[in-house]
Amino acid sequence: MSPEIISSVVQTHLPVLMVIGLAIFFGTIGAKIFQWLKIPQVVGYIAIGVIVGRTGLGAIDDATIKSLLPFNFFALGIIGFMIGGELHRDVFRKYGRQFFTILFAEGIGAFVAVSILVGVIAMLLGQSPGVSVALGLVFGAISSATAPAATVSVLWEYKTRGVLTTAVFAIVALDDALALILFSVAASIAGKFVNPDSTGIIETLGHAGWELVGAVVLGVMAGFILNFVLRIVRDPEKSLAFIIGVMLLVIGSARVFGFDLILAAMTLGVVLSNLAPRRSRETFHVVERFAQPIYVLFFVIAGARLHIQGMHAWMWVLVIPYIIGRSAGKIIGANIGARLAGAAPVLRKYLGLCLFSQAGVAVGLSIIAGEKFGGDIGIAIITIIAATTFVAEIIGPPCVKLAVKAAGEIGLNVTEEDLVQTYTAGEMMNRTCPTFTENARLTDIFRTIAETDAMSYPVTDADGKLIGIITLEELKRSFSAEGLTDWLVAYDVMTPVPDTVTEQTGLAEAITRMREQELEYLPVVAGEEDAKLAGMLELRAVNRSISQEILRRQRLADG
Amino acid sequence: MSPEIISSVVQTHLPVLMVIGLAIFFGTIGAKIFQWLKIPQVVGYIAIGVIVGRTGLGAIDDATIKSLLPFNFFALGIIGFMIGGELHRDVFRKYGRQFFTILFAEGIGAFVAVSILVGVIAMLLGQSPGVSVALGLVFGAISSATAPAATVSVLWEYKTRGVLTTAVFAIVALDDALALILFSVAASIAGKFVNPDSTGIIETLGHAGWELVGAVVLGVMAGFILNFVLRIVRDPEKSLAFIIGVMLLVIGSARVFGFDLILAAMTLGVVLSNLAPRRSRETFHVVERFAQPIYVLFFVIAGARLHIQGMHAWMWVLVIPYIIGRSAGKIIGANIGARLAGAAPVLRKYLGLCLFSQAGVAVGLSIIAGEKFGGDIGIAIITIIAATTFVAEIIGPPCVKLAVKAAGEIGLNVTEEDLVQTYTAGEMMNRTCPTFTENARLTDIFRTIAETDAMSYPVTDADGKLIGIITLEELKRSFSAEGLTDWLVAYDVMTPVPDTVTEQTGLAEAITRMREQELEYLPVVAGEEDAKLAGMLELRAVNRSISQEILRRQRLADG
Amino acid sequence: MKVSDYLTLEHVVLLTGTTKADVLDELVSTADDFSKNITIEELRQAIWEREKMMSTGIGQGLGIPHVRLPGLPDAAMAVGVSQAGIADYESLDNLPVHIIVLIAAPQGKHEIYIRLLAKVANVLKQDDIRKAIAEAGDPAEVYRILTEGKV
Amino acid sequence: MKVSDYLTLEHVVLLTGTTKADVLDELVSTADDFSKNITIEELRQAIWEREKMMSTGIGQGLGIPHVRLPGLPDAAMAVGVSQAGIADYESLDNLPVHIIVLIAAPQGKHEIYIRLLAKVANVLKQDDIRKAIAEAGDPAEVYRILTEGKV
Repeated sequence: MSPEIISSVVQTHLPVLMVIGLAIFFGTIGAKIFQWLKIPQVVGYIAIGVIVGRTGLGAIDDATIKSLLPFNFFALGIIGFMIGGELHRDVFRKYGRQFFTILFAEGIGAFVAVSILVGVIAMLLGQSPGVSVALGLVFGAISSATAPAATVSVLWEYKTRGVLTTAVFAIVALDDALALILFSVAASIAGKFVNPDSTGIIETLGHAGWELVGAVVLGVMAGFILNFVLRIVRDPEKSLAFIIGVMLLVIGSARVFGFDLILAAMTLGVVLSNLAPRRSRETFHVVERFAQPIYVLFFVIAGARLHIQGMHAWMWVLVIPYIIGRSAGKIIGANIGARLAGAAPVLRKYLGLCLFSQAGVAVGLSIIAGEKFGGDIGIAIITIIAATTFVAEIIGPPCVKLAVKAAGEIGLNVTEEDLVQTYTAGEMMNRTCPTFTENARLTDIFRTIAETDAMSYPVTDADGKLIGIITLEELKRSFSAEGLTDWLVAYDVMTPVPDTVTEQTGLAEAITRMREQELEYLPVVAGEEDAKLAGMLELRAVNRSISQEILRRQRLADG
Repeated sequence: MSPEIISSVVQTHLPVLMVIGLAIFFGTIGAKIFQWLKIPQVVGYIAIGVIVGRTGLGAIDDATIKSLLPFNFFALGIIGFMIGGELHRDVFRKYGRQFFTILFAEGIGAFVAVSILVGVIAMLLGQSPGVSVALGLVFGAISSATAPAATVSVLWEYKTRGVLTTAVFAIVALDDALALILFSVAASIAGKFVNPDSTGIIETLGHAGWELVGAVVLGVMAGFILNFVLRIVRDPEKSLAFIIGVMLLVIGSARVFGFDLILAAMTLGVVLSNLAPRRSRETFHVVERFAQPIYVLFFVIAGARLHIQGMHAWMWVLVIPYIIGRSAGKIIGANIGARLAGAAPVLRKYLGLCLFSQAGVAVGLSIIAGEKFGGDIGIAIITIIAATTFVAEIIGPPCVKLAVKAAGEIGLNVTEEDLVQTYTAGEMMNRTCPTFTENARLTDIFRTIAETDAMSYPVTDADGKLIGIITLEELKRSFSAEGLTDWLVAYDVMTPVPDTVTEQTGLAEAITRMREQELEYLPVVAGEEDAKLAGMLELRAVNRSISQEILRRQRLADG
Repeated sequence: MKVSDYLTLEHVVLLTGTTKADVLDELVSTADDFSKNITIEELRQAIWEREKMMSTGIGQGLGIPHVRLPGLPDAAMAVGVSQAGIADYESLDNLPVHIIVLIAAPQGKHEIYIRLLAKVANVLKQDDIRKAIAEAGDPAEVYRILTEGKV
Repeated sequence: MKVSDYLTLEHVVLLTGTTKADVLDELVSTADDFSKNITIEELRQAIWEREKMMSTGIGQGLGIPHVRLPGLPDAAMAVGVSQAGIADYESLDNLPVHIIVLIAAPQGKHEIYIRLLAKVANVLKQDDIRKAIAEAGDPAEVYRILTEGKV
């Protein structure tokens, strides 16, 4: 570490840590507020970014954003990887044809709608027919892309599951590729209109092919390597470092060779989840936990990067038709595609609503187009796409929420831990468990126990107050008590109450207490000060109910 | 995102992602190899760093290292935070005086030994008495610092626990502060020898005070804020983003205001773990998991930064006495300190061995000293400390391992999951569980069950082959069978064998199978093809044994 | 729980055999409608496997062969009466067996199995009932006594 | 398990009282050495609490008051014999009670408690033993019969 490094760090790099810290800190607060407002958290992150970023306070400046770009690629890579993990072989097998049909229809829907609207308005604004057609084609191609990050973030937040969720994962994963192809064709044709000497269609198509095919090849190779390594290193904590290492290599290579980053990372995820479906589940889970703070920062930075100052008034004349054309094109396209493919009604009705998000790919393509056109038109393209991205990132996530809510897919992807959090002991207890009064005879106790399923039985006094428990474990001591069964009573064979909860106690806490005390059951009483028996919470029955509820939701989701 | 940003990224930033990916990927491999060689993994990370870094291939260049500096601060912050989490109030209460005594003794031991050795040799090398004294003082002060990162990494890897482990945590956490104070005094005095106009002792001491007091104040404030937030946001995954945010704010602020970074992060950890000892345990656990890939990268980069080219031969004449003096000073100092404080014998014998690691603080101080002296001597100071750091980082971790091994503290900090991994079903099964032959009468079964503790009993045929299980759950159906007990036999009331394991089956797998099938027990048979009963694995008994073993190790560790 | 839930008249027979093997065969041969999943041969083998462990001759002229069979849909019974008595049944009290009640139950319904066994045993522990059945000479009468639990 | 493990001669008394309350008091008053943790008053209350649920007069002139007390180090017994008989004991068979065996056990030793109860009940179910004890008139003799389980 040379003195120059030290001093340069003090001058330029230190603020970065502060910025990241502030971004994550306030981003999380923003998300919390939006969560209360029942708006997807991701909008909260982006909003905080907008406030502190270029559009707002300008606290996060271009230099900081620039220095965080590698980090951004990393976050995008993780998102791509996680999406890949959702695309199991049987999804392709079951829905492959449907999803590809819808994908083409919604992409081309947006392309056609935006091309026509923008082209016509450009002509009305006095552009030459050639430039108008070119602008229409370029905007149309850009409009076909959907940004996966904010979209899937909403799906994750609301723990959705079902055919709509699956379709959204598959389509946002793949329509960047479609957009790239459309753009390379459209840009070449548009180029010819504006500048007859521009690059030919074959060449740009070849370039797009390189980006896509290269990404897939890279992802597949890395997937096999990672799978091999994970088969050896089994400790999930150790393997996390390896996974992150491989993912960074994929992202880095993709950038160096100019491959599509998200597609490469996604392919890695697809390969891994299909090579070892069971083992890789833990892998994706570990990455998911790791990625939480990274997502926050990513979206805050995405918000900070949004920039809508310096818009000329006339540009808004194009922004609005672009957004309307794109949204309508996607909704109608998805609807037509779903009809053609004979897909489920929820796809026809709601899929288009989930595809409004627009981010990196659109911005990147606009920059390429801007450079191609040059001059005022070039700047206009970049600025207009920036503005539409701004709008799309704000309205996109709430629309996704609306769609999955209407489709009834919210909360169907919960884990047992999630579910446990939502119940109280009172809701899960057995109200009608067989109960003995303190003077019940052993004969009757044996008979009842033989006829019922429980393993523990509460004993109450005459007023219904809980005074003890009869457990099989203790009761079996009385098996040899021949001749006693007529004159021993519950009071003689019960054990003391180990612990109680009330009906209001959270199920999670009750389960923790059972685990800590190695109990199979926990009596539920009326109140902290009121020992009146309300019911019995039985660990096994609770587990069974929770599993059944999970299964029920999965069935509901999987139709 | 402007075009300039995109292009600048392509040129300068992309390699960073590749470098990070390669560093983590090969660092993990290096660690794996060293793990096989029974050398601490951290040496593997550093070795890979040395190979690819400045000393070796030069694949990680200064620009990359520079761009990763904020990341480095982040990693140091996390390490400081985690160390803080180990320092509970009762540690201070119980050992506070002892540890401070040892801390002073080992720090001053190294200071004195290195000062004298280096001073004398400098004079022998022909330096003036003034310069020799100055060099002695400066090197002495620098030598008192111990780098926490690599040291505690070894403790974590080998899951150590005990008074030595606790002492190492406390002392590496605090002796940066001691080194800063010693250095500010020594550097002022040395400065007067070399240059009578240099900064006065009061001023430099004031500066050190600002660094230390500021760090503590910052850490305490942040700790209270974080604790407040964590009391509201209870979901550990959500809270991770917040914790990282706050930590980054602390690290960023520390750098901006010139506070000691590690001390600030450590204070944050101490405050959090003492404000909410139970709740924060999950917090530290979440951060620990998150930090794994970050540690790998941190140590690889630390290795890459080590630089021992360009050493003049005469410099080695100072390197060797520095290392010898520092090691001997720490060992002897720690020994004397432990004697004075009346500390446990393990501290007297082994603590010094754990304090060889040297890194960031020493390098930073050498740069300050280098700037102060200027000229050839300045460069010599920086270069010599770089070389000694190189050696210390390589020999330090193995010495820590040696010490904790000799002290018998390895493996005493295991969790239940760790322990479960180390046993087989055969080692944990009950070999003498009561067993019934198929024709045992119900009368005898009831009597045996009343007299024994088990909840499930295997039933075998005449050859000892397992043919069924008698569980209380099913047997209780026979409670009402008055008049049948003389002529019903085990065969009539047993249930089918749900699953079996062999003695060689791993305990972890056996437990997983019990959990999946909701079994409280699992019979152990002689072999896959041999149904001869070997014993019973009882979930409750296994849990009890594991808990007892954990407790035993904790008691062993806590004396 | 009533005996009539599990016993039909067709499964009550007057036994003609004189050895345990013969009469158990007679009884089992009435059981061809217990389940499609189980052949008479399987039932016979299962019964003999159980008898090998301990004879089900529980004394007082009673034999209660009983088995659990996974393929059975529900518990089922068959009753045979031998006026001559089966001397080689190996009773606990070494007396010949006159009344044989075959009880078969599926694996999962342990409670019904045990209660059916207990019910039958308790009914037949009554001397008058036992005597009336042994002397009835008519399956319908045996069926009535056994299901009503009184002479 | 033997009765003599839990019963010493000092805890065998000839009862002079004629009411259940009186004789239980007599019996309890011998129990001051059961445990330092438990006063005689506590033991008495515990016994009465149990009696309220169902009288421990199990018939045939026997009373077996029994309690579990957390503070007890081990199971302990006391025996009282009333030649006159206690008419208000509320026996299952409404006959006066002549032999009262007090059994107290700690909370954790359920098995010993039950086995002790069973042992005592089984020994005293024998008419000759019951008769011999009731007529013994000497604590040492009562002790001998009860611990040896024979007249």
